[in-house]
Amino acid sequence: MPVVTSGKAMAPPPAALPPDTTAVKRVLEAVLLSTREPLTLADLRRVFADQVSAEVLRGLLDELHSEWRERPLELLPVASGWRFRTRAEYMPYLERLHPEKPPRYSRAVLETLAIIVYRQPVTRGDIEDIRGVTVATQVIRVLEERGWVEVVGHRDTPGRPALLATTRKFLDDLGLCSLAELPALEQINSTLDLADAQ
Amino acid sequence: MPVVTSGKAMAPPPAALPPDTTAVKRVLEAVLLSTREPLTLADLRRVFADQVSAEVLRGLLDELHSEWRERPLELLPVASGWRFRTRAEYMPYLERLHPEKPPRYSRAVLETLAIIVYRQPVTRGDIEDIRGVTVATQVIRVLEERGWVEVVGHRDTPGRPALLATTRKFLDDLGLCSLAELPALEQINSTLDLADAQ
Amino acid sequence: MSTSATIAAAAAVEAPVSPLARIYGEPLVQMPHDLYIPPDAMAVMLDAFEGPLDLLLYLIRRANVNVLDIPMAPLTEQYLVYVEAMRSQNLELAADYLVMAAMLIEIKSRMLLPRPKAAVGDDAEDPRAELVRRLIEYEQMKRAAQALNQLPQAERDFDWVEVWVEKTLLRRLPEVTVLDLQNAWRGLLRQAKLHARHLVQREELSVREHMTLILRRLRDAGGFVEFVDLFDPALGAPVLVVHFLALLELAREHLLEMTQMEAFAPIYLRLTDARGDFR
Repeated sequence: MPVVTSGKAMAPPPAALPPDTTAVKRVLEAVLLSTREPLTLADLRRVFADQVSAEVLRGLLDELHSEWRERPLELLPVASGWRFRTRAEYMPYLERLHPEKPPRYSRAVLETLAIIVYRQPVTRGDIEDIRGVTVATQVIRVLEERGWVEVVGHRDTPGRPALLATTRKFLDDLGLCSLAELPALEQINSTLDLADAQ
Repeated sequence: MPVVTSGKAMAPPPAALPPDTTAVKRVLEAVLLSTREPLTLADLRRVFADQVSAEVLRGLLDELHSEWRERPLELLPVASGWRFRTRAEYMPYLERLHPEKPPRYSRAVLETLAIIVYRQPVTRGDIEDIRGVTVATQVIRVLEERGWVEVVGHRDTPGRPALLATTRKFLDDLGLCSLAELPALEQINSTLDLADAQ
Repeated sequence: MSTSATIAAAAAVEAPVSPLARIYGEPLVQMPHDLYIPPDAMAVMLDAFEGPLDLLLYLIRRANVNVLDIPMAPLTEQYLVYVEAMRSQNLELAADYLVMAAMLIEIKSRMLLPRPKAAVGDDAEDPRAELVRRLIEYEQMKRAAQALNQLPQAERDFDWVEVWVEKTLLRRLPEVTVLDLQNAWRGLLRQAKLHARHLVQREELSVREHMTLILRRLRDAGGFVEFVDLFDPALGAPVLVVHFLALLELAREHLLEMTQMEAFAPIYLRLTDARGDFR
């Protein structure tokens, strides 16, 4: 097994652009597969000691994305960078290894989240106005603990209520680059037809 | 983007042995790539609801090992199971993302090295005379293993002690063409005198 | 009111006979059968609605009415039936439901009053406007929540990938700089007061380097090397001189042996320790 032994071998790899892009792609794969955090283009440039341009890297990331198309992982750009994830169809197998059930949220949590997502920044009072019910502290806490929602400030009204907004992790966890990628709000038909009720 | 619609679509895969082994291999990849801990054959059988025998799995793991031969990760059996790991040659790139402080040599090693550099060729006895303390075998071995110091002969005195000198690699690793590029000792001496005079 | 007929039909409210109960002063003639909930199912039903707006939306949907033209009387009646049913089950009724009940009754009352005439060209404010706005906004958020829930979600629908990195594969070796060596040497001098005994010159370091070069050359040759072969005239006079000095120094330290059979014969050199060398 080739063990990298000396400081020399540890020294930055050749400063020039590695001759073939395949080598660069292999390095990108190695780095992206072994890092849990999403990696930004700036991170990836650092991997190559800034010797590979962001444009080249972006092109290679797109190529990698295609190369992995038939494989069980997919390489995606999310809000905080590029990251590999398992494809949804493999989740049932993965779940057999992890007996802990993944979080499934109640309607209260989901509706609260939706309001924060589409109306941010909002106070708890705003959420209660829209939902027409008191919002339990627990509901907000669930979202904060997941790292999806955070306090981004306080409204300058009596009581200085906290303003809630979604985090980058929320976008990452939903595989999104920005809020603009979220489904648009539906135009509610003033006549609600029966089919909806089913 | 294909949207996974709900927990519903996630229904458990068919309990029977998936018809083609390629599908099984893809599942193995998905599971092994997304789990940091090694997975035992028992774990992997559980992934397939015990519908795939350990023998078949072992064969497929060997195939996967070969398929990944040219790739930046390697699939390895370790004591507690199978797991993917990043190949050693990619470590320097990964390192750039999370640089760590390099370790330091002890004073004993640095002084011994300095003596070999400036007084070469020297025997261990010479080094001990200068330092005034016994030189541990370990100290010399560290420098020899690093490839910085080697035996270039033996002094013709009782015991024929080995003569130590620095190597070409030492010069390379310090970015020097020749020892003459090192600051002259007289300079060091004079700065020392100056410093002592303060 | 034709719109109220729509909802009344949908809700299958029969013609009044005698009130079953009075709810908030409204006579309840018969439990609307699509709204009747067996008592033991009430707890489940309570959980099924996320609040008064959700319940109202449910009622409006069932009746398939235009949200912009809500028939307030039957809607209020049905809502109150539901709320009263919840209360009769001794369930802790959220204040939010009661607040909404009050709002519905208020709107219904205002609907009965003649609308104040607004300025020409202005639409009179419909008492239902605020309720409609809230219903539409809530409905929008409710659907957005469903849509969000359909997006693939980390840990539920996929896992992030993180392959094992074996840190020990990367043997970090200490780095040494020229400065480190100087400092080490300085420390030695200070400690042993060596600078009196070892007055070393820059040239001497070159000599020492050449001593090492010659030793290594002889070692690698493994036997005799001819004197002239040790010199490369191309390197210039200063190097040749240093090289020669190194040779003399090695001879003085008995590290090498020089032999010459007769005057002007070739001079041969070998390591002293190469005598009888079995290596």
